[in-house]
Amino acid sequence: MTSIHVQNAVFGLLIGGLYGLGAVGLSLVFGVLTMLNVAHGELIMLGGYVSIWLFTLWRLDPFVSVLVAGPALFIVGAGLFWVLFRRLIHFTEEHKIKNSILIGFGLALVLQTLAILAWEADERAVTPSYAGEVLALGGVVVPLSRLAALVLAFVVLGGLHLFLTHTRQGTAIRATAEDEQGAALAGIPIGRVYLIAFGLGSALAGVAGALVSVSEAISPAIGLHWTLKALIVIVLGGMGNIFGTFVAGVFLGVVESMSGFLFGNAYREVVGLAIFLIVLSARPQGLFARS
Amino acid sequence: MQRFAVIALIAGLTLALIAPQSAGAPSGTIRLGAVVPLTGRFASGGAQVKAGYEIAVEDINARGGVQVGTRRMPLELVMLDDESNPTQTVSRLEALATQGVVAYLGGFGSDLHAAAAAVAEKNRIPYCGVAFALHSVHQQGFKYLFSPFIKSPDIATGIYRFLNGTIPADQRPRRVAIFAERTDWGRELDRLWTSRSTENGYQVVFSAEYTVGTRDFSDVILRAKAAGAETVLSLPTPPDGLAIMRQMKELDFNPRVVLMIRAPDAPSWTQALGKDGDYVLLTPGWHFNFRAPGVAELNAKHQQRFGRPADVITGPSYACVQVVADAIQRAGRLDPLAIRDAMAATNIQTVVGPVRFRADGTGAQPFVVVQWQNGTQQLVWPKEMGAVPFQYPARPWRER
Amino acid sequence: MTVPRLVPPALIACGVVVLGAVPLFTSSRSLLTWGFLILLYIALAQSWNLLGGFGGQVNLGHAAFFGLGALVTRMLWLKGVPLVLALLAGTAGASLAGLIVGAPSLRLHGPYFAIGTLAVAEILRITAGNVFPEVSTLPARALAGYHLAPRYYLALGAALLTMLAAWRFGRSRFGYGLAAVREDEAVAEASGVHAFRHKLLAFVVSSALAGLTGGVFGFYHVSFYPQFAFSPLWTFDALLITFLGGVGALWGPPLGAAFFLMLREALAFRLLEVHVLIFGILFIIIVLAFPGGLVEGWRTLARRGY
Amino acid sequence: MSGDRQRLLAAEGLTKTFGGLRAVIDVSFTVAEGEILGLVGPNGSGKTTVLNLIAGALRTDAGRVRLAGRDITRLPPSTRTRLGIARTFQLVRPLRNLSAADNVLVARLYGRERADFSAARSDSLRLLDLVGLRGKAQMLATRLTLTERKRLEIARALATQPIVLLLDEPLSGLNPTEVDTALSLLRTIRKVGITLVIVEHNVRAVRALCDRVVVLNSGRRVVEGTPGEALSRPEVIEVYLGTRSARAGFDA
Repeated sequence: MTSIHVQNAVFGLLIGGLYGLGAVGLSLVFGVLTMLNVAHGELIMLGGYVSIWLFTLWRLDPFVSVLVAGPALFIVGAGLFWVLFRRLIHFTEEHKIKNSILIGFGLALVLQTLAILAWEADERAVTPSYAGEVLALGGVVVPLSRLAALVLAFVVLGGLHLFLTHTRQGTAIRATAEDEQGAALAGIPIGRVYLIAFGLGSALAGVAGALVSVSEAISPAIGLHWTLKALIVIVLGGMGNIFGTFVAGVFLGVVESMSGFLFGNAYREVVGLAIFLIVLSARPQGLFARS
Repeated sequence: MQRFAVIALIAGLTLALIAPQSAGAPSGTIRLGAVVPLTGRFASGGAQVKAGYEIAVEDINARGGVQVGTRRMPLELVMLDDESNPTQTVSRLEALATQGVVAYLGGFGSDLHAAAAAVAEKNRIPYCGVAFALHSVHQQGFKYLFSPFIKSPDIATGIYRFLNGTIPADQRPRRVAIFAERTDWGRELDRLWTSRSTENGYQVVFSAEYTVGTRDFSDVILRAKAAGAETVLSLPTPPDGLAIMRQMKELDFNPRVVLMIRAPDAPSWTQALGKDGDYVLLTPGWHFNFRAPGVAELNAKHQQRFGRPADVITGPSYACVQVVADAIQRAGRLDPLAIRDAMAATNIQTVVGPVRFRADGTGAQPFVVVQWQNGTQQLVWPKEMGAVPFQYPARPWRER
Repeated sequence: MTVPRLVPPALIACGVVVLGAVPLFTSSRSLLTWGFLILLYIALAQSWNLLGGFGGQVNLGHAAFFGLGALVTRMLWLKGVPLVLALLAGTAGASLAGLIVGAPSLRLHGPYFAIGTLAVAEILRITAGNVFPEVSTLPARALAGYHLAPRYYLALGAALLTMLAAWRFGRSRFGYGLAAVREDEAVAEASGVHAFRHKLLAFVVSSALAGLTGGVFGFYHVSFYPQFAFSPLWTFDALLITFLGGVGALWGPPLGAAFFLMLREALAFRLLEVHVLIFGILFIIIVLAFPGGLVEGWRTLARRGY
Repeated sequence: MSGDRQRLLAAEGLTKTFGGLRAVIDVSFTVAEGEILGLVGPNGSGKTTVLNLIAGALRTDAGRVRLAGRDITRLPPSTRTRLGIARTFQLVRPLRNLSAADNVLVARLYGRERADFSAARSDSLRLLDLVGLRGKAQMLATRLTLTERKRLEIARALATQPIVLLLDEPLSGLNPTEVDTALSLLRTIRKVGITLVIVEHNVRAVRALCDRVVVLNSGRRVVEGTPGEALSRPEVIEVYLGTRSARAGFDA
């Protein structure tokens, strides 16, 4: 039975990687702008459709599509920020959160319906020729495409980390997240930083969506699920903490899978959430809070 | 000023939208009310239902409408979207009732149907719905609910009969695993499949429940594999079905037969899974190769509109309108009660074959098995309806 | 700009008389259903507003208490318990759950509290779905005797109760204490306000009224899965309506609910495939035009003399 | 009773550690009724922490706080307020979305002596009058200037009908004229019988106002005595050396 447990944990790890990547963008946007874009799940959905579209039209490999989905969603995100969320930047924190939730809700409805009109409501996914190939390690198999997705998630996060720590723009973003007024006094153009941060958050959603299309289904209605998961993951990891968020996502994925085995599949998410609450009561600021 | 403009815009829009709403049924048409999920999680199935209703109404009107007593009247379809939310289903059906509809047409999915059927019962308006197999809805003593669609008991018996009818006794996949989602329908079928197994010579070696929306089926699949299951019976929603198929491949679980109800219905199944979606069986209740009058015309119309023959749920939806129109004609007046009684006495040929209703409102529909073969849905049962050979056993993943 | 003390209750009373008379003049099921839904959403949103608006604690687990009220009330009622007792039991169950959930979760702050309560609600939702997977349909006998008017009046009662509670929350000593806690817990404590007790009491009252509203829903709906009443959509609708109307304002939820539902339904009846799209766009336009909520927008416009 | 008067408020061996940082170490002192006690010391010496420990905003790791002989160490801050300990905050924290009058009203409703609504309202306005904010009673607290907020803070604290009032740097950020007004306000408060504990940087003001001072450095009590004697002790001067403003104060 032990190899089945390990197998289970491996699958949990691979799913958790997507939870983490799906949440990182939301965390970045919240950390920098103090805005909660509840249409984040819909942006993931759009990223998924980019990959499906490219695959259907030109048989483009989904891992190549990531290179398109990221920039495409960056532009979408920047556009959305410019048209909608830009108006909120001078509000108080409370008003920013409140109004960003409202706008995000309306946006989610709009994007869902547009997706139905554009691609119909069917569940879609991408199955490249190598889907289902596995790496066998003893009695345990690791699906290659999903492993690649996890590795790619790491690469993207590493890139994000380098960008945030080693570039002017990245430093400006971090400074703004730390202390907005201070950053403004230091001459950082807050408006542009916000635009870039929102675009980056959306791009991360796009990348996550493209990777989701490899292992899970994409349909216009999946947004809510991903937004809810992302909210739980970013709180578990500590708000605004990028790597904490990713690790928390992986952690949640593994816990859910393991508990499926221990308590029956029907209660897997319940156990995951219960563990979340236990962590929260022991560490009220999340697992990896910045003190 | 900008705000004032917004207020004026919204107020004007709201008034404009509400105002003509209260108008009663214009004389001269027969109003059929349909509440169908076109957005939300059932939107995919809802689209197939919508297509069936629309094409049927068009066809009947093209033939001059329905004879009501001495007049021929066209059908008028009043369709609303319920966003896959049963509260909206109820409130919109109530609104339709006040607009003079003489019959309801149902949506998609058991929970929406269960809500809708009860509203029909309450409002005493006959209700015809397809695309739900939950039998317990029919055990409430409802008098206004009619469904020319296969139900769980038909599926449970039918699948074993199909296997025994197509596979020689010494090659039958007798060890069965059941993947049941934790819903009333999941439990209903789990129970029925289990109780029908022994009498047909099968043995349920593994049965597991999971919640809808599960992403990791590795524990379920590994246990079924460990139990040596040769047949998998399941009724997943589309995303769950895709996940199960992919993970069965990844974990190299090679059942000889996989039945999935609902998930492989949509034509997008093969786009999503490619050749990995082959060999899967489905029992959607209908198929475009089904031999029945009117199917060819329906397929032609559908081809024209959507570029493919009619989808599996579109046929039964089309039949629903046929049944209702026939009942209205026999009732001879636009009285919901009279139409109900006429519907109970239905005996006509439709695109899903002959329709007759049992006392509980279920139709005794022929049991149809469809298999995904080389990326297309092929009718494999019953033989007399134009079936192609059943591909058995499913080829192991490694050899595909 | 201070409103004379008795104006809100007088307005509430007028509203009750007018709304109470509606079923006497119309038997249109469509109209009564609309009215019912608007009243239900007023009660739901206002009960959320008690904690979320007046107390500043954004509870994303509100649906759990709505769902519990619906579940308990409906089960008891269908088993033959008199409706009033069933509603009371549902309310009591929700209050008890409010106490049990509130005590630990209110030690969390801001987003941690919000997402913590969301997790609690999701646990309850999934468990409810697992324990009660069967659809709960009214038996044919109950359907035969089904009337909308009593449901409408019950929803009116629930809406009235939540409105009165909100009015008291705005005017009483407790209300001032709660407002202080919302603004700054440390300052509230320094002023002598026991922050935790105030939040907990607001949480319990809010859950109790959500439970009552859920009970009314359980009595109204002809057929639904018990899990459905626990859906996070109920929380989001309550929150959106309150934010849209005006958070922490007595008239926010009623204004928001009327607006939200009228617009949504009106669009749904006119536009088949794009009604959600248009609704989303209009919703965003309204939010951008009135970022402080409709109540505040109304006041601004009134002051400018439009 | 006279013992209680001498020891109206007593800190006994207060200790507080944050993570690895020992912010307050074994600090003891007493405050007599009607007295004005100054808590002084350089930045980071633990003055505000001591104030927070007395007010209950922080829990002590060791030691006790007594009010009129009663052990209040385990009581939550709101209960301490109702027993008669009021406080202000170093960085003013008004209840932002409430009017100035309502800020004071809450404190009056929940403070040491309960009042009915109409009495509480008139009391609040009277207190706003005392601090010179009568004309801004209906203004939202966010819209007040910094000095007005400071005065509002004092009015709010007074509204709880305190026995002891803890003030955290009430004079910081004020210009010399405003400091004089504030000092006379504090003397008025003392006259009505309220005991004051003041954390303050402005040494000149401390000399002018306080009966006694407790000097803290690195979380420990260094010296206690009248301002004149305590502030001229060599160890205290050493503590303060290097900060120009402080030296200016000593030179005076």
